[in-house]
Amino acid sequence: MMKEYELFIGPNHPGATGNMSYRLWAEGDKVKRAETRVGYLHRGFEKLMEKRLWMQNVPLVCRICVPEPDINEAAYSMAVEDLMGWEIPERAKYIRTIILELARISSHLMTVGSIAASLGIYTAAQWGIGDRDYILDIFEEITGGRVYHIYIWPGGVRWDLPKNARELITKVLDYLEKRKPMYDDLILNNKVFIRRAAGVGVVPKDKAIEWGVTGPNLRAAGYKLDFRKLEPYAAYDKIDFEIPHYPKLGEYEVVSDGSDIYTRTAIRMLEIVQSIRIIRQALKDMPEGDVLLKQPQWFAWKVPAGYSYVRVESSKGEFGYFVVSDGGKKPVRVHVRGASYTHGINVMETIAPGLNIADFAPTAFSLDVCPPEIER
Amino acid sequence: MRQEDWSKLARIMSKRSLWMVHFCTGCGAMEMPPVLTSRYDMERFGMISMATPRQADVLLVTGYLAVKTLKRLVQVYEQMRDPKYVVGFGSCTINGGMYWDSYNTIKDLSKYMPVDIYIAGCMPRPEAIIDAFLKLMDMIDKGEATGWKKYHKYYKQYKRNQKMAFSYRLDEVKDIEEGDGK
Amino acid sequence: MLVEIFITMLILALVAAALNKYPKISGIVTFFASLIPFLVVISWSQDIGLSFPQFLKFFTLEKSLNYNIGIATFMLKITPLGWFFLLLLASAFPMAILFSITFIKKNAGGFYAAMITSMIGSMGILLAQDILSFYMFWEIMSWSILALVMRSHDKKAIMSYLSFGVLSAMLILLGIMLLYSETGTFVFSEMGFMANNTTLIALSLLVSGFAVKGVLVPMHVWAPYVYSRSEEPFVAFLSGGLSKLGYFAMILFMYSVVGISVLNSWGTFRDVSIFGYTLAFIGALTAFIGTVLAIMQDDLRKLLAYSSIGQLGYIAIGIGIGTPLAMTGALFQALNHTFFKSALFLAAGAVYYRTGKWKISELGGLGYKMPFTFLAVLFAIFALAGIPITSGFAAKWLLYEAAIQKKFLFITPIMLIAGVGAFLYSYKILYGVFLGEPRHNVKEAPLSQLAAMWLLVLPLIIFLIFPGWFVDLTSPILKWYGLMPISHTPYTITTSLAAYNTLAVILALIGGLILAFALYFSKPQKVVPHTDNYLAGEPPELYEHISMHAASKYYEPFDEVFYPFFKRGAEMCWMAILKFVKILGEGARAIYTGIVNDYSIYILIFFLLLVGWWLIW
Amino acid sequence: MKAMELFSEAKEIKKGRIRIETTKDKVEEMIKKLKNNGYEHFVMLSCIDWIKDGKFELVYHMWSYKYKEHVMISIKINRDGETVPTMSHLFPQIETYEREIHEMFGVEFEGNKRLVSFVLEGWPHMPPMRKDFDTEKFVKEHYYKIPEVKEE
Amino acid sequence: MVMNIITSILVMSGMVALGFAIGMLFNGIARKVVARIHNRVGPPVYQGYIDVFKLFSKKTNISHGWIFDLAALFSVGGIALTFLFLPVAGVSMLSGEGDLFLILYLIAIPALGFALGAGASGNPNAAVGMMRALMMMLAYELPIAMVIVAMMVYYNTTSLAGIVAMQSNLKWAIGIPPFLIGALVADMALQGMLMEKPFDIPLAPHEIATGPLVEFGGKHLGSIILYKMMGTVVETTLFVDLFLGGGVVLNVNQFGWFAYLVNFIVWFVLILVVFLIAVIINAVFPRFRIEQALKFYWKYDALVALFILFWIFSGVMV
Repeated sequence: MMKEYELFIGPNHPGATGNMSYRLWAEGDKVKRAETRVGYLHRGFEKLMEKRLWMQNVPLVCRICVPEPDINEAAYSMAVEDLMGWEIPERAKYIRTIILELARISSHLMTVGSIAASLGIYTAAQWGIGDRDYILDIFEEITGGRVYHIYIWPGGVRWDLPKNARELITKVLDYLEKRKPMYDDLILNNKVFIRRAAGVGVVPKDKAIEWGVTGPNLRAAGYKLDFRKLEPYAAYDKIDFEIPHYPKLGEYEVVSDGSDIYTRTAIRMLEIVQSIRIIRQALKDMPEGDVLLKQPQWFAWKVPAGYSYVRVESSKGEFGYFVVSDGGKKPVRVHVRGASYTHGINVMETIAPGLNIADFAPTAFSLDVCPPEIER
Repeated sequence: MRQEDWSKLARIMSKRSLWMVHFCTGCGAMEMPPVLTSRYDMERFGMISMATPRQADVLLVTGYLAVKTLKRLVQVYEQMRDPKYVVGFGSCTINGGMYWDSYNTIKDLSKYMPVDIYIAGCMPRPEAIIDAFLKLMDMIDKGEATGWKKYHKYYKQYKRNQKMAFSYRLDEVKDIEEGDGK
Repeated sequence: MLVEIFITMLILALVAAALNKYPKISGIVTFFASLIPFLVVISWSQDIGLSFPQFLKFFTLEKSLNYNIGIATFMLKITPLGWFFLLLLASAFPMAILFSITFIKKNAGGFYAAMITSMIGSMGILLAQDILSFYMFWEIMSWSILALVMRSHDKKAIMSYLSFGVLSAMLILLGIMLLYSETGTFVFSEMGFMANNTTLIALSLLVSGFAVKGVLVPMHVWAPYVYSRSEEPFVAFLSGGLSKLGYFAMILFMYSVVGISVLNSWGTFRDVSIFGYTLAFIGALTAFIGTVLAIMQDDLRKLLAYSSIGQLGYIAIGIGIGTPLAMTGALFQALNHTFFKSALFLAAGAVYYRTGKWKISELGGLGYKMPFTFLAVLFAIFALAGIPITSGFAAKWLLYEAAIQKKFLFITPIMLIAGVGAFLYSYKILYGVFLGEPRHNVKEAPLSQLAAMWLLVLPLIIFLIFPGWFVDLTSPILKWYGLMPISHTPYTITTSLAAYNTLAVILALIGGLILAFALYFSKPQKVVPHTDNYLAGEPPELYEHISMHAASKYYEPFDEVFYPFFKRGAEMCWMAILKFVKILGEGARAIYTGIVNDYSIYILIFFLLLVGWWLIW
Repeated sequence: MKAMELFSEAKEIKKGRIRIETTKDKVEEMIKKLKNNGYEHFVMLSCIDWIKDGKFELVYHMWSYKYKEHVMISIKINRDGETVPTMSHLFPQIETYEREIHEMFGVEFEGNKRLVSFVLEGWPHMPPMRKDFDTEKFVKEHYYKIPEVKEE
Repeated sequence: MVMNIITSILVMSGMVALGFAIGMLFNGIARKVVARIHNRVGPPVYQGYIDVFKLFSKKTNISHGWIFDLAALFSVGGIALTFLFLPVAGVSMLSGEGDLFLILYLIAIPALGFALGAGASGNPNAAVGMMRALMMMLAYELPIAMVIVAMMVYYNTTSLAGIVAMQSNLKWAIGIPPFLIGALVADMALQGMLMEKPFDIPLAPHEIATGPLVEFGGKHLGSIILYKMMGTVVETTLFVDLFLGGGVVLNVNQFGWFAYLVNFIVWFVLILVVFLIAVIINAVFPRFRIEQALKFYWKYDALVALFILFWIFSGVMV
């Protein structure tokens, strides 16, 4: 007779990070074994994209990762530009940077809120999601959509920023900077939070790269690696910013060693600060000019044959698009590498044994597992 | 008091205390947090999200449904207690929306479970969601939100359709066992 | 007449042993034999000053019996204290036998014979008025227990019982010898002596010897092994009945033989003798340690064994404090423990009888399959945990009151926390065995087993409503010791600190339930199986089997916090005692190796020789 | 060492992107070699259905944080009946990629013990990512043919 | 005689009804306060009444058998019973018939009933939640038991009504230095009793999907929620009775019905304040793990309580 009992975390469970499920075998209060179960959100994007024209795919790709859709648009556009051999206007690069960083802030705010909420600070989630809405307001002003923007296109961005964009964005950034100490008091400097989060759900440093951990989770493990610096895209090569990484956690006292819930949260909080800095610089340095390459016949593109792999640094980690073209009107293959693919399945399954049931959901939230990028 | 008065009172009360199932079936779930939190605050109307279907009154289908999710959704729906209401969220639940030719998503939710109210859009704005819920409250007040009765009445048909979708093959589904749902 | 009763029981024991091949008939014969002590107790009820109706007086028995042999006098006499404990044993004993009729299948004759001899020994202990007969019957009782423990064929259990039995016997013998050398007489009533250090040592030796039977820390080590390896009806009687003999002996020697004034002369703390205070503290410690260890167990019998240790600790607290409140509380706890622990062990036996499993993590969901067993266990657990739905609460309440009355600031919180700990392991039994995922398709326990359990649970419910009746029962004892019985009516008990009205509780509970019911009834409802549980939306039909019973390592976080302390503590205790005991055990084994089966016959022969010797002289 | 220096068949398709075409028996060797030479981040395993040639192309993507180089090792196998040895012992996440490709394309990976269903559940038809699986036709024959619930 | 009984039964049922009403109101107030902390409007304060009414008006009720049903009965019945044994604003309904020990054990009746129901559903989430709930109980009982024993010894009575009577004329226990610290210790324990963060471990939605409540719905959930709501009133009243003189400010013999009115208002304000402190702490803290809670109570809280015990001990000895 089985000694362990089974717990399902998800799909219909507050501790599930979206529509996915973890099947846990537990004994007492300890997880013995875990299995990630995905496929609840599978829409067959890659199949659908093979059936659509290059341009028709733009509205499709942004649906792949819901909390941060812009990186999909950016990566897809960059892949197409790469195959086409286009160089996009300078202003468009800066606008892309601004949009991507705004998206990063909104995603991080939500993630930090969810991590805190999964440990019980619902106030943090309420604040985080409430403040994220101000960024969505900016998006609405710029692009017309709250969540899905379809703003970044192959060849640049759809249209220029509105006239009052600078004031709007600066206002929100000022507000966020004002709010940050409150978040710190509530979450990262909260003694109970430190007790719960430090040293829990550790991704060991020596295994992190081998397991395919990327993004903030990798930086929390102690690597100063960021694709915005390694392979600069948009306007990141012209902008000065820092990569927060363990153990340089700035004002947060280092209470843990390595990538645990606490450091992962702290890194995200610090990245928000850096994003604010990037946006301010981009707004200042942004040149005037066109934002979109003049390309006739949007729907009759023929993309030259070839292989292209393009990666962007999303709020969750490396987000890659592998696009293969045979010179036709439709892509042969678009393969999306979501950062959660490794975080959600392999890393979670490996670090789960020995975790407390109470710590399982916070660990999943702090790795920022997003199921739609796993199964697409 | 007469029976009708009681049920009228019960309807008035239950419309102001709709508890939702916490189930993000699709990308529409992204607009649920803003609706529930400080910006739009649905708790003003007594709406909160509950952890389990046993405790809840409203099933919110937030977006496209993979067949695998539909199985779970039916399970969740049947575990809820009457009266229960279903809200279809986004274009995908109406006709498949963006994924009209996807092999893995169902195209019309009302074939598989009774939907009381649909919200159009991809994705619907929070204001639209609030409006839909207020309409649902209105319907409950008037006694028009009778999807759960419909599910009992046409249980066999719903069950057959669900089975057809689950098996991915229409020819395999022949007979459906008796029953009237839970 | 007393001799005839002993001889009748002996003959019935022989008959039972002879009917070895027919376990059921043997059991029925023993059942009749087991009723004799009960009848005897009832018939004595008036003699010790209780106003029972006349028709309960079945036959007249002489109250005492004296025989002289050369150097000493053997005296048996019924005293209020002995009567009370005999009542407990005599009520638990027939239930254990009734249960065994269906339960014991292998080698039943020996089992029944040994059970009866152990009862004879206990009767002798309770009636003894001099040290020699006390010691003789004590040994008879101990050896017949050994015969029953031998039946488990478990080396660890036998060895631990044997070594602790020998230890206990040695301690008692030493104490007796010291007492004799001090006073020059064997008869209790003639032992008027001074308060000096020899008496203190003698009393300490005796009490620690009795503590082995009464499973007080640190003498408890044998109990979990023996309780968890032997047959259930015997364990029920051992834990429910025979363990009380240790406490009986403690009361006897502390308050009858030595006397309260002598105890007090060794020093007092808030009007409680230091000796008593120490005993109370050890009792509190026992309650706490037993409870904590019980929480950690997975084996149902081991859990019950540790919970026995925990609950028996309360009796020691009461005896130690020694005020009328405390004594009443201790006796009440002894009564409750006899009934609920016997019932629990029998229920565990019934569960084993149906499922063949002892591990809590392997059981589950029997509540719907064995509803009457479940209800009996539920009531027994209410009594154990002290929930005021059975008499269990009154006993604990009296002890708390007694401790607060004496301003015992440190014992009371320990008692309280041990009481809360009892909820934890009680729920482990309830959830692990009777609730949760149904895993066994079994029938309800046989009628005789059910009857045994329910007859044990019944007094708990009666004394819930009328705790005053119980106080009536104990007032002769208090009077005998020159203490004032506590003030009471049938359903209220009043102390200097507060009052407790059971009728108010019961009526309010009924009122509350009516209120709840009014809110509750009317709507039709649908019963769903556990397979339709909330599994975070996963449909169970997609899986072959989803294991949903979380009973394995149930209090795992608790274990994690406490295990380091207790592991070390228990280990050290073990090391110290085992080393000492191993030497004794080796010696004992050298004598007894080669005897394979059925110790009871040897014990019987020994006993016959003894009785013959006694009668001739 | 950089990939260009390690393998003669490597060719640079643009800055930081290197493509190696090889055969399936050499793959394990290559990945091991790359892993030991600074290409420690396994990015992903991708599959392309070249239906006209009757081939599947498996692409192993690896990245070196040190050299900032992305290597795509590409092998071609027959669409039907050809198995590929698993690489999941080299990087743990390859197991999941192989599981997905097995489900979506029907490629068999020898030695991978976990080729159980991943995204789909009870899928009775051809693996859906193959080019000859027509999703539009499937949708029309399946979902649109499920009848509406008729109210009497 | 008969009139007396009828009057007392009426008074008691009235008080129980009042207790439930206040409990539901508290639920609404708590949600409103938390909503304000969250920067939102929040539900109306009467939301608790609507929720309970709705739960009892659900059409079908799904049960897991008769043991499951026992839970609902015992929890509502048991908590009403406990409330009757508390002195409320100086009005002692049955509090003369039992003492503080009885109350401590009576609170266990609804908890045990609830535990039975949760276990009977067979859901592992419920079992884990119940395990945590029982361990929480063990954890917070130690400090609170020490403080209560200290008070009993100090006032030389075990009766709660007696303790309240000793504190009349505004000689509240909180004015005595050891019990001022004791009140803080007990307030920490109260946080656990009320299952508010950082001690809401048994319910923890993100971990075990509301734990024991996982299978409850409809009237079953309604009963349990009633129990929880009344539980807040019972536990805060216990705190107020112990440390704040039960809210008695005016002598009933002197001022008559006016004193009752004033006392009730004071009692209500006091329990509201005690409850709101718990709610505000709840809003800004994450929850502990269960072993951390155990360590917190047994290490820090119990140590302070032990200090109080020694304080009282030395006082008694002198």
